[in-house]
Amino acid sequence: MLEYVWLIPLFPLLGAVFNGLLGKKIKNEAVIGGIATLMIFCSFLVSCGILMQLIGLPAEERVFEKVVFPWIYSGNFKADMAFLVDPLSAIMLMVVTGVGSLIHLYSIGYMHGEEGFYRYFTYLNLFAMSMLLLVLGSNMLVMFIGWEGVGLCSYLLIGYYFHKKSAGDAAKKAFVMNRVGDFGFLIGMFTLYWWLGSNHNVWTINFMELKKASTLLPYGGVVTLATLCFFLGATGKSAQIPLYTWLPDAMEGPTPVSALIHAATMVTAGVYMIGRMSFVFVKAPQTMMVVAIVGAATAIFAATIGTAQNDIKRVLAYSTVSQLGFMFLAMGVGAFTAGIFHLMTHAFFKACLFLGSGSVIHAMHHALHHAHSHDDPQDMRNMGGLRKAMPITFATFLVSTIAIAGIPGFSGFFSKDEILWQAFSNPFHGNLNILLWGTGAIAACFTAFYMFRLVFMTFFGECRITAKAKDHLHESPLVITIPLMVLGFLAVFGGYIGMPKLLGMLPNYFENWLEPVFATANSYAQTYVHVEEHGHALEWGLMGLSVVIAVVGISIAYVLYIVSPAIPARFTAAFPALHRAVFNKWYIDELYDFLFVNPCKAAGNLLWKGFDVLVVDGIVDGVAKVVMGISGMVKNLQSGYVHNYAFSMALGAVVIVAFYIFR
Amino acid sequence: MNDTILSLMTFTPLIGVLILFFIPKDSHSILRGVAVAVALVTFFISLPLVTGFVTNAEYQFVQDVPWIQAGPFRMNYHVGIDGISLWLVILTTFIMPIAILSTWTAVEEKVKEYMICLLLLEVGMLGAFISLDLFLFYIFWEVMLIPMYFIIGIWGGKQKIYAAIKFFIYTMAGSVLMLVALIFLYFKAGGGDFNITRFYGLGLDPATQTWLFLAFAFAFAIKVPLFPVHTWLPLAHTEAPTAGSVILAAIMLKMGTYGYVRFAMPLFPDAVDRFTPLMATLAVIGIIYAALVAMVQEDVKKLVAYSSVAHLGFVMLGIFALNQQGVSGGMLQMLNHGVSTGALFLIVGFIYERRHTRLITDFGGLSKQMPVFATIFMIVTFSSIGLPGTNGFVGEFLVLIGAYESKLRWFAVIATSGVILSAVYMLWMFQRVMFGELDNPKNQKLVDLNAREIVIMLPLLALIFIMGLYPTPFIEKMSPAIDKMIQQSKQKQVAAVTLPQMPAMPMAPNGMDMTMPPTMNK
Amino acid sequence: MIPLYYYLLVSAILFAIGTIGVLTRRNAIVIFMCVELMLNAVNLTFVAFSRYLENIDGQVFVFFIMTVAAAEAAVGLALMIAFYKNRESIDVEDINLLKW
Amino acid sequence: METFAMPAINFAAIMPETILSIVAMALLLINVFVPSEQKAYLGYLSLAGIIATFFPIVSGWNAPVELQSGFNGAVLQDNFALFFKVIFLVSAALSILIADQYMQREGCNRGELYPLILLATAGMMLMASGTDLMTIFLGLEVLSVSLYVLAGFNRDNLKSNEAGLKYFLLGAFSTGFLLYGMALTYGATGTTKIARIAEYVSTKPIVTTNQMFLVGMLLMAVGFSFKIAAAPFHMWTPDVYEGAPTPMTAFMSVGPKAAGFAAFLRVFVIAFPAYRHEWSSLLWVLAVLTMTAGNITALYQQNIKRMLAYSSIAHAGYVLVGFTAGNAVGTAGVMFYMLSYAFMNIGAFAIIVMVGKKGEANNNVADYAGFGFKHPALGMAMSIFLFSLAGIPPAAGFIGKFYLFSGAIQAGYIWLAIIGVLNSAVSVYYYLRVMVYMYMKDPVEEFDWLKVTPALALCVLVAVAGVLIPGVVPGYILEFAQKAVFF
Amino acid sequence: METFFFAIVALVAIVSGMLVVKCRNPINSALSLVLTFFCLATFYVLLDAPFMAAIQVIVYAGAIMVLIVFVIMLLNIRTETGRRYMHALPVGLIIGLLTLVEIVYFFTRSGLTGARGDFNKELIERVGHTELIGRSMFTDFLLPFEITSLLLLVAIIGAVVLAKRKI
Repeated sequence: MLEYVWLIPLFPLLGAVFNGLLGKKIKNEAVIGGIATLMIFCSFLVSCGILMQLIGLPAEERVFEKVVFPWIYSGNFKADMAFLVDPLSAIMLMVVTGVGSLIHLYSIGYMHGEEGFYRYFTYLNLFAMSMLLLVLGSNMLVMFIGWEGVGLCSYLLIGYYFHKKSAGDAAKKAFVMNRVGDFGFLIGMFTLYWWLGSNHNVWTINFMELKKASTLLPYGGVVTLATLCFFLGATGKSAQIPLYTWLPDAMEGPTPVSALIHAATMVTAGVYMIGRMSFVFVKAPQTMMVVAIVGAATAIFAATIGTAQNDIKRVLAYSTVSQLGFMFLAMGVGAFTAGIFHLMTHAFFKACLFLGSGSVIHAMHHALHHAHSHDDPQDMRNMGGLRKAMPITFATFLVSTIAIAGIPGFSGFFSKDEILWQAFSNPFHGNLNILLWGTGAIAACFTAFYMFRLVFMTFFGECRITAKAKDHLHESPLVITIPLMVLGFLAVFGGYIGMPKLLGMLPNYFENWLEPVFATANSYAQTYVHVEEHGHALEWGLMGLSVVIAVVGISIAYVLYIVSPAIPARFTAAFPALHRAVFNKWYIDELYDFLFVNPCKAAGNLLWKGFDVLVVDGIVDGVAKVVMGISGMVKNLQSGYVHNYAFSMALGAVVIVAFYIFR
Repeated sequence: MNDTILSLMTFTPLIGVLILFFIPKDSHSILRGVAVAVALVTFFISLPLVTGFVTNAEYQFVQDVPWIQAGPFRMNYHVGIDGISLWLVILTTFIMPIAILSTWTAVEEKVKEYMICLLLLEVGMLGAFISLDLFLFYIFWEVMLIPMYFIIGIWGGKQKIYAAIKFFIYTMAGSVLMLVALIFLYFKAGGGDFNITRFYGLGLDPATQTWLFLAFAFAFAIKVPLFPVHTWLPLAHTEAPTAGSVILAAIMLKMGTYGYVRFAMPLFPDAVDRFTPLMATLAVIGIIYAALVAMVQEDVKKLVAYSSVAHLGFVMLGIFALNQQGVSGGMLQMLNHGVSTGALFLIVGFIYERRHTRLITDFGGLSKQMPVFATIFMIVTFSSIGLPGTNGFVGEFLVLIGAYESKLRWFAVIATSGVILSAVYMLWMFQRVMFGELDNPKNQKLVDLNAREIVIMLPLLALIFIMGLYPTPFIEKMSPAIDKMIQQSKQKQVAAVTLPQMPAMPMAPNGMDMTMPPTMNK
Repeated sequence: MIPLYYYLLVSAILFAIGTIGVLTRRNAIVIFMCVELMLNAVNLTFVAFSRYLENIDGQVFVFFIMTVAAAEAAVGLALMIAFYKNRESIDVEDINLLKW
Repeated sequence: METFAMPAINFAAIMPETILSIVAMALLLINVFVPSEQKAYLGYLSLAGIIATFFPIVSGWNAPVELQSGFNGAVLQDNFALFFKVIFLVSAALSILIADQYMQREGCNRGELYPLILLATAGMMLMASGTDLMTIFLGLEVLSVSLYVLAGFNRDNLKSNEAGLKYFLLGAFSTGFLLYGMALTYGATGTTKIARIAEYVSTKPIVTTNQMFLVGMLLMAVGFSFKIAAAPFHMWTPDVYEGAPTPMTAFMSVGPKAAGFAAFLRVFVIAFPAYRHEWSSLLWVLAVLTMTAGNITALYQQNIKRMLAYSSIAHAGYVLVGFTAGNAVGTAGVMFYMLSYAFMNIGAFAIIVMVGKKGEANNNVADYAGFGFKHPALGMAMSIFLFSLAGIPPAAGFIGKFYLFSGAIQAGYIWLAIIGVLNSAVSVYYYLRVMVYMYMKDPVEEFDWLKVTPALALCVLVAVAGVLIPGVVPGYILEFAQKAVFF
Repeated sequence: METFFFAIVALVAIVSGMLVVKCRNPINSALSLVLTFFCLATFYVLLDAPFMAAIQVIVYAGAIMVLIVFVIMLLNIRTETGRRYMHALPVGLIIGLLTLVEIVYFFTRSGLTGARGDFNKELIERVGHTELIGRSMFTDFLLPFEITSLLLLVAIIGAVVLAKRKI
């Protein structure tokens, strides 16, 4: 089966090509959507096969590299089009193809009747293909294809409603921000390549070879530089501070896209990349610290913003940012497994949440449409009490929310708690740990708060739309709800494969599974940190604490939005500035416009009108003008009078002779 | 066959010109047909070059016949190609038919003269790429200007005359200095013939090399165009008819970079060593500068023009990195730029033909009206941005990594940030043209691309992906030649013969070993 | 016998006078006369040299110069007449149709 | 009384001059019987004479020295002279070809035209082959006097009168300097035979003791510079060229210049090797001044004849570059360039003759609007001439420039060469301007009056051939030029 | 004595030369030019060149000047108004004087270095100046002599073409 790994990206590609070329002819949505879903599902099956086969192998042999064809060979630089299968990529494969197939399926229902249906599925398949390349890439360059490819597809999908200006802007913003990240990625790659090559004559960008060669790398120094660059790439792709602003805007895209790209898969690429290169990151303690801090900061920062948003998807978007922050926190504290674990669980419940919101929006839209009302179907202030109207959506949504809030027994709990514990107990950052843990904890609290705020505003209380529209509210069709249910199920039980040893009911399959991948990294870690043992009591305590935190968050939400909905209003009235700041996302977009965008345009104008036109052309045309001017003057010497001519001749003669007198 | 194929290829268009002379000037379709046919024939003649090319550093398909023999001078008709010129030649023969096809409806009057100019242009360009004799090269180099001058000046836009003259004199000013340097070099080399291989590794003292390099570099820099002397390009591009811009961008600009790779650098290694920082600086400035300026352009064509300044900046950076990656990246980037920017100009031409405007503000939401066009446009845009999987990426990446591992590291870093900017201006333009509301009524009755236009674009699109996903054949054919070139450009010899400097003062013959003081009495 | 230099001096002076005349006079004929004066200065130089070098070539040259002067006089005056016919003047001030 | 030593008369040495003079005189007689509207036949006869003149020239090539020199060293018809004689003949022939139509149009087609041209040509030849200051001077006078007449030939046209008169006055003035120079040289060396001057100087320490010699050289330089229209002695050129009848302008822009260069070269290179450094630095300055003045001023011109006049000044500058170099390459360059210049310039003038209207009308650059498309063939010919003048390959003009500048560079005058090429870059502008009008402006005229007589067509054809063939395969002619170098 | 005579003649020559330039009326200029010519003729006699003196008088004073005067009469040219004359005078004077100064400067730095011939007083007296001239003209300088014929021919044609009323 491993031999056929190349099929995995191929299927979606075929789907994309098929739909791209023929989709316009085939009007039949069933065929288009069917083909697309089928293709991604095929890759899912292959991935399952591969996973099985890997499980079959002994732990140390679970690495397989497949060279498809040589891509760029130039001098000592070699980059094959090659795929790497190891436990890590296997996990990702499962997530991407699995969640992917569900969302494809969902989309068939959700996108029903959209014009450019085929375009949508082309892009979606294309995305799946790029994502799989990213995951499977056995060297940085192949990964980079995927890396940019997903960026491209997210550009296309965000700009799917291209006639909306906001969509176009969001798309461009997303791509450019990602480009900034890619800049980092490239520089990081160059640095590693060049340093290893010039110092140890190991010219490679292949992960496995790098892993072998990583013993040659020093601690800190150039590695810090390289890893920081890589991390910049990660922040771009995974919407971390400072490059997170594109993700909320990306909600301009169709909801399934948000679910697939901006929650489950693409945005986690950064985390995956760090995991993939853990052995390098671990060698740069400073970078680890930066990662951890940025992660924690993003987690709390985004969470705060999330509390004040009224657009259902935007709330989810910020929560995604925040959750990604958790993952980076995990990476930063060396808890790679936990990070990847959270990545997976998050993929489940966040996808479920997005799809749920999608289903809600779908319903709302439908209802408002019938009611000829122009209210925003995404604005939670228009919703409320939907639980009766759409029970399945409500149920799945609720469980996912509980999961993300971190209530024990749900997938989110295991992963997030693990991260918090590691943040507290990791050997890397010394006293910083408390801070990291604290931030994480508060962020978790906020998460619980705004997620339940969302649930309460959407599904509880009184329905705030016109009665006329209300009659048209009803549950979405099966093709939409089936994925919801599957994901809901996963959101609940997906976490059990990674249950902490502490609870000891099940072995931590997940950790054992990934252990070989991160072995090297951990071994490096051993060399400069000493892991001090923490008592179980402490761990228990913290676990309890995090539960309490979650509950607190939930109850606050309950108080504010069920018991006495008046308070928020009063609160905002009390602190208008604060609320406005939070509501306007701390004005970060404006800041960036002020700092980067406008200066660039200004510089462009200046250079163009100022330098190009004035200086360079000024000189060029100036010379021409001067010459013409001289010409105009010289020609006047040709006065037409004989004695002037004679004079010039005589003068010439005199001067010539004089020259030889005085020479 | 092997030794005549190059000449055959080069002068087939000339035969075409002769044929065109005898076709009545108002039977347009015949004229166009013949022109395209000739261009295609040329292309097919050029194909055996690829198949027959043996991958090594030698010049191949060489033809060397004495041409001028007078006094001390020996000029030969000495042509041949190696890995460096091979692909450029192919690019030329490949682009030409497309360019001619693109004018099918664009040019309605004076078709005959137009076609003649195009074919003459092809002769000039091919000749310049295959010449192995400096003098011959210079001849072709100059010959190229004439038809281009007419193409811009006669069939151009509003400012056509200004643009044409500016183009001509700018280039002329550069190349005449090159002529002086060329002659000087010749006498330094001690007469004989102008075969470039004689000039390689000629132990000139650094001072002389500096002067000569400057002269050559200036001429080529104008053609590239390198940062401060690029201002003729946007003008020429905007004013030229579509085919003109396509050829200008796709092929003629390459003359400059090719000149560096073939002449300026291998001939004067010491000078190269000395001027690398300067050239790299200019290249990098060009990248950033052009990107910034492109961002604020109102005219699509001008924007694309500036974008090609940026791309050529990458090329320059690559070739001055002077290592396998850098140079082959540069060479690839030349080809890529030829393909994608050529395609971009064609695209601009398409909408210009439909709307007779190129102002971005006049467009918007075209995707709705012309989906096929949108798709093609998008692919080309992304290839020009350098998205992995398209041709643009491979070249850019190799250039950057090459520069990074050479001593131009920091330049590489800055240049990489150009990658971001390129995304900004291209996507912004794309968005403003293709996305948004289709509000302008004129745009609402736009028709999508017709068969001919699609046929024009297809080969380019194909190349975009082929070169992006499987560049190996291109790289491996050129790499031996590039290795050789790097060897020549890196060697730093002390001046074998100590010769006096270039005279700072005008008069007083300096005792060049060539000077034969004439015996006055007879 | 008179030193050569005297002759040379005289001829030089005459030459200079001729030059001044050409530069200052307005009447084409007078200008031509001044040119004749210059030529005569040259003649004097030639003859003087040929005498003091005891070498006859110079005087032969003078002979030719005279011929030339005659020929030029003929043609020049003809030109002036032709010009005068059309312009009613031979003032060089008026010979200024062609300029710049 | 002693015996009378018969001079070493050798007609072979002056055969071309002889033939031309005889033909000229014959034409004078025939002229009487030819009605005024058929003067063209005289033209054809004179062409026949010119063609006949080619034979002694061809046969004289590489002739043994005793055949070359004659008249006690008054002439020396070596390859150098022969090459220049070819140039003169070409320019004369081409000018004669374009003369008739113009003269008809201007109503001054008088038969004396052709004898005058032939005699002028004879004068040039004497300048080129003269080795005695007297011969050179007299040849120059024959040339000048006939040119005065030719310039003022259209005697009913005020401009023509003016041109003739100006040329005459200034020419006479310059003759004064030339003669004074010769006189001083004679005084310093006691001979007028240039070869003997050099011998004598090489034996005696004249250079150091006798400054007179130097002044003599300088004043001769002034005299010759006037003939070749080198700045600052060039100012007569534009006026005369503009005023003179167009075919005569064509004629005198090439032949006399070439003759001037021939004499200039021979005298200075042979007679004044001792002062080589002095005169080469003098010529350096003159060259720069001439090129620059010519080109700069030409930029502004509206009248195409005047523009070409300035451009011809500039071209004299380029040729001076080769002269300054003073080496084999440079000198060969001078010869090759003058030859190709004959073709391209007279070709251009041929077109001007065609486009012009009666009374010197329609001679402005702007009058050429749309010409290129109204008359594609002529337009192309004109473009070829202009490109060649601008020195753009593949035209003879480029090869010529290449050779001239190569000479300069070989001699180490790098900066001179650089200034030269920059000048030619500047010159491109005004040549292109004509093409801009020809091709890029919409026609205002229909050019319906324009008629292409066989003679003109032949002239243009020959000119195009003479520009392109040497441009593409210059080898042979260059080889001749190399062989013609007399040192 | 001889020197004194020379000085007188020289003075006259120069003064009359100046008059040529000075006189407003062309006729006066012409006459003073004739005077100069006579002075030059005198010099030629002093220089043992009687033949030269003769043709100087005949050709110059006789032919050329007569022609000039005739033309002046023919065109009855009015005298110049002084404007341009005065205006150009300083410049002309400066240039002319500079020319003079320079030439003299160089004369003072040069000697009579030319190749000596056998054309001495004794020979002249024995053979006769005219014959000597004639001899060398028809032997050494035959070609130039022939060329003068061409020159004159050209002059004739020119004069006819330009000045003859109707052809």
